[in-house]
Amino acid sequence: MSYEVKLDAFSGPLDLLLHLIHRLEIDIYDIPMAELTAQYIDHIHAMKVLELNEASEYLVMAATLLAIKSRMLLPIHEGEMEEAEFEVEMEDPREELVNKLIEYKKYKEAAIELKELESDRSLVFTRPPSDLSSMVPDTQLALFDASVNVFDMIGALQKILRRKNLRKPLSTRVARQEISVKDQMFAVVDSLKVNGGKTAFSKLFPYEDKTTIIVTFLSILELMKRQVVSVEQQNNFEELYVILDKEAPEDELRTIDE
Amino acid sequence: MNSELLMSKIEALLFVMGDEGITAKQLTQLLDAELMEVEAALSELKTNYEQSNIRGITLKNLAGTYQLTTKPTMAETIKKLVENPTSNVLSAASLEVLAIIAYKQPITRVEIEDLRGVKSDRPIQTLVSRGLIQEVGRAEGTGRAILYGTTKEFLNYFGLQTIEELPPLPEEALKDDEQETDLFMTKFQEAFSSDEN
Amino acid sequence: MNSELLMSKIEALLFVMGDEGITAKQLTQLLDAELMEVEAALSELKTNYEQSNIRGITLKNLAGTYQLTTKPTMAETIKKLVENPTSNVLSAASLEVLAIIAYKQPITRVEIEDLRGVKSDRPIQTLVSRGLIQEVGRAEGTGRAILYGTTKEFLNYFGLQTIEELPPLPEEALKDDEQETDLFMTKFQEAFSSDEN
Repeated sequence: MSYEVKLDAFSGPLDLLLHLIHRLEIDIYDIPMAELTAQYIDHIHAMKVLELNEASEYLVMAATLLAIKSRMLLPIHEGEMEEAEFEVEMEDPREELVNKLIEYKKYKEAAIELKELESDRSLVFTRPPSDLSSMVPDTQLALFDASVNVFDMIGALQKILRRKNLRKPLSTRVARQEISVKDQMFAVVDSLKVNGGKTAFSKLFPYEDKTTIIVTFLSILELMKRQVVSVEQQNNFEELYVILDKEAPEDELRTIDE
Repeated sequence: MNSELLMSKIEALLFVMGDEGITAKQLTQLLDAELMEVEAALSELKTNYEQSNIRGITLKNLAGTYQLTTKPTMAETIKKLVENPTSNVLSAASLEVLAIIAYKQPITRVEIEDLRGVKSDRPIQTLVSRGLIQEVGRAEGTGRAILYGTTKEFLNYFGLQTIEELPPLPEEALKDDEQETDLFMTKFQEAFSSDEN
Repeated sequence: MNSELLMSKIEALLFVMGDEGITAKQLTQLLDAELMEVEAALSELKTNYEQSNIRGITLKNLAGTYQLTTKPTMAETIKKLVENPTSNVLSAASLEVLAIIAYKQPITRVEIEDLRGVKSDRPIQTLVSRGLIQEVGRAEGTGRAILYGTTKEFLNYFGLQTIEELPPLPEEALKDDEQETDLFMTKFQEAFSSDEN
């Protein structure tokens, strides 16, 4: 059988075993070792990009499975065993593995519940505390609780990051939605017309924010490509001039898909 | 203090404290009110937020402190402000490690790795740097391994008031499992004894 | 959109924007609504805040930017918050500044304020006077802004031998978001200089 298996689809050999047990509809309390071992080994063959330190853990598990399988195949001859040995043999060779799988499964399921909580919580937003520092004497500002430790600093950083996430985009993203290259092509054409069909390149950028500057630049490139405008420069290091080559390019521009 | 005034003062304080939050006890001190009054006002405020359609905010108890938050139904609108809202979710491996720590704390790295059957130093490091777990002590014995536990940020991150609010581990299922194992072992032994006879 | 829903969405957006506020035009874009609708909703919200006795907050319009603030009548209550040593709102600001300096040193005040999104000169001053941070040099370029770093007292305070003992942060955390734009601007400028040659 050949199918792609991604390493990061499983968080370890126990996870892979649980996946196989589920997929093969195996009774976890009565694992057919030969089948499971074969499937497991197939899978780790298919996992091409095993990282070295994790590969060893998957291989150790493969060895464990093979050992259990072979112990189960050992014939038990009547009367060959001493009483004491019999006690040892009484243990199902699979028992330790089964216990491990069951214990691991508990936490894997708990992790799924955490995932749900994480996703519920991500729907709820809060705000930074108001800055009240102007209302107090300096001495009170850094009055740390005696129990403050380095982990509290990490907690403080997490808060900053959450807020930053909310803060940064409004200026960039809303601005980005505000103007499109197409809109800006019209704006460039308009300002060329106002200036008699020719203007200094730098005059076309009366903008403060980077996004608008970038969009304006892209719109000039697009206009050049469409031969609506051309750019000329008399000598090195002199000002670039943008010249409107078409008298009424608006109709053509209106047909552009954004 | 009349209850409307108390509610308005609580709203103002909650607003100012933002994601820092404030406890009911702190509110009693600041407002010179009884705990019962404060709790009644908090609960009435919450009802008011929840029942009013023009309110986009509500009251939540996170990690033991009261905070104003936006209502979950506002998420779509607010996410328009956020570049990539899902980029920061925890990986499956990190969540597994975190689940183990949350339910078995304090716990060492070796115990975690034993449970998962795989090295876990990287997820642990991620969780420490995300402020979700921290060192809470050292194990006895040689090596004095670091013991990990969850933080207040953990509660905040998962929207919990206290650690007790975590859903219970599937212990019930486990008990059944154990019974089944016992049953299995009995049958197994029977098979053997009959072999013997 | 019905006007109650619009009001609740506006309240939620105003709330998360904090002291930055938001303009009516930005609201129309985020909510996909007409300016007139938005302005009507804003005015209705304001009336609602002003007329309800249980509200401690209200809506303020400053130079075209709308923001939520506490009502002027709440000033006394908020002053108590500042005077009360058990409220952690003040040390929280200092702790944030300290955390940024610890992980990003050497760093200027402007960079700190950029990360936090609020003025930070006072917390910086206090941390200097507490001996937890110090001037460690000057930034290049005009202005030669002061660069801050942590002190030996800082290590002492947090029980660290060296600054490397701080738990590591995830790599993407606190990274400069403007890198991409800057990269573009660099290329943009390069393209021009080569054009000119």
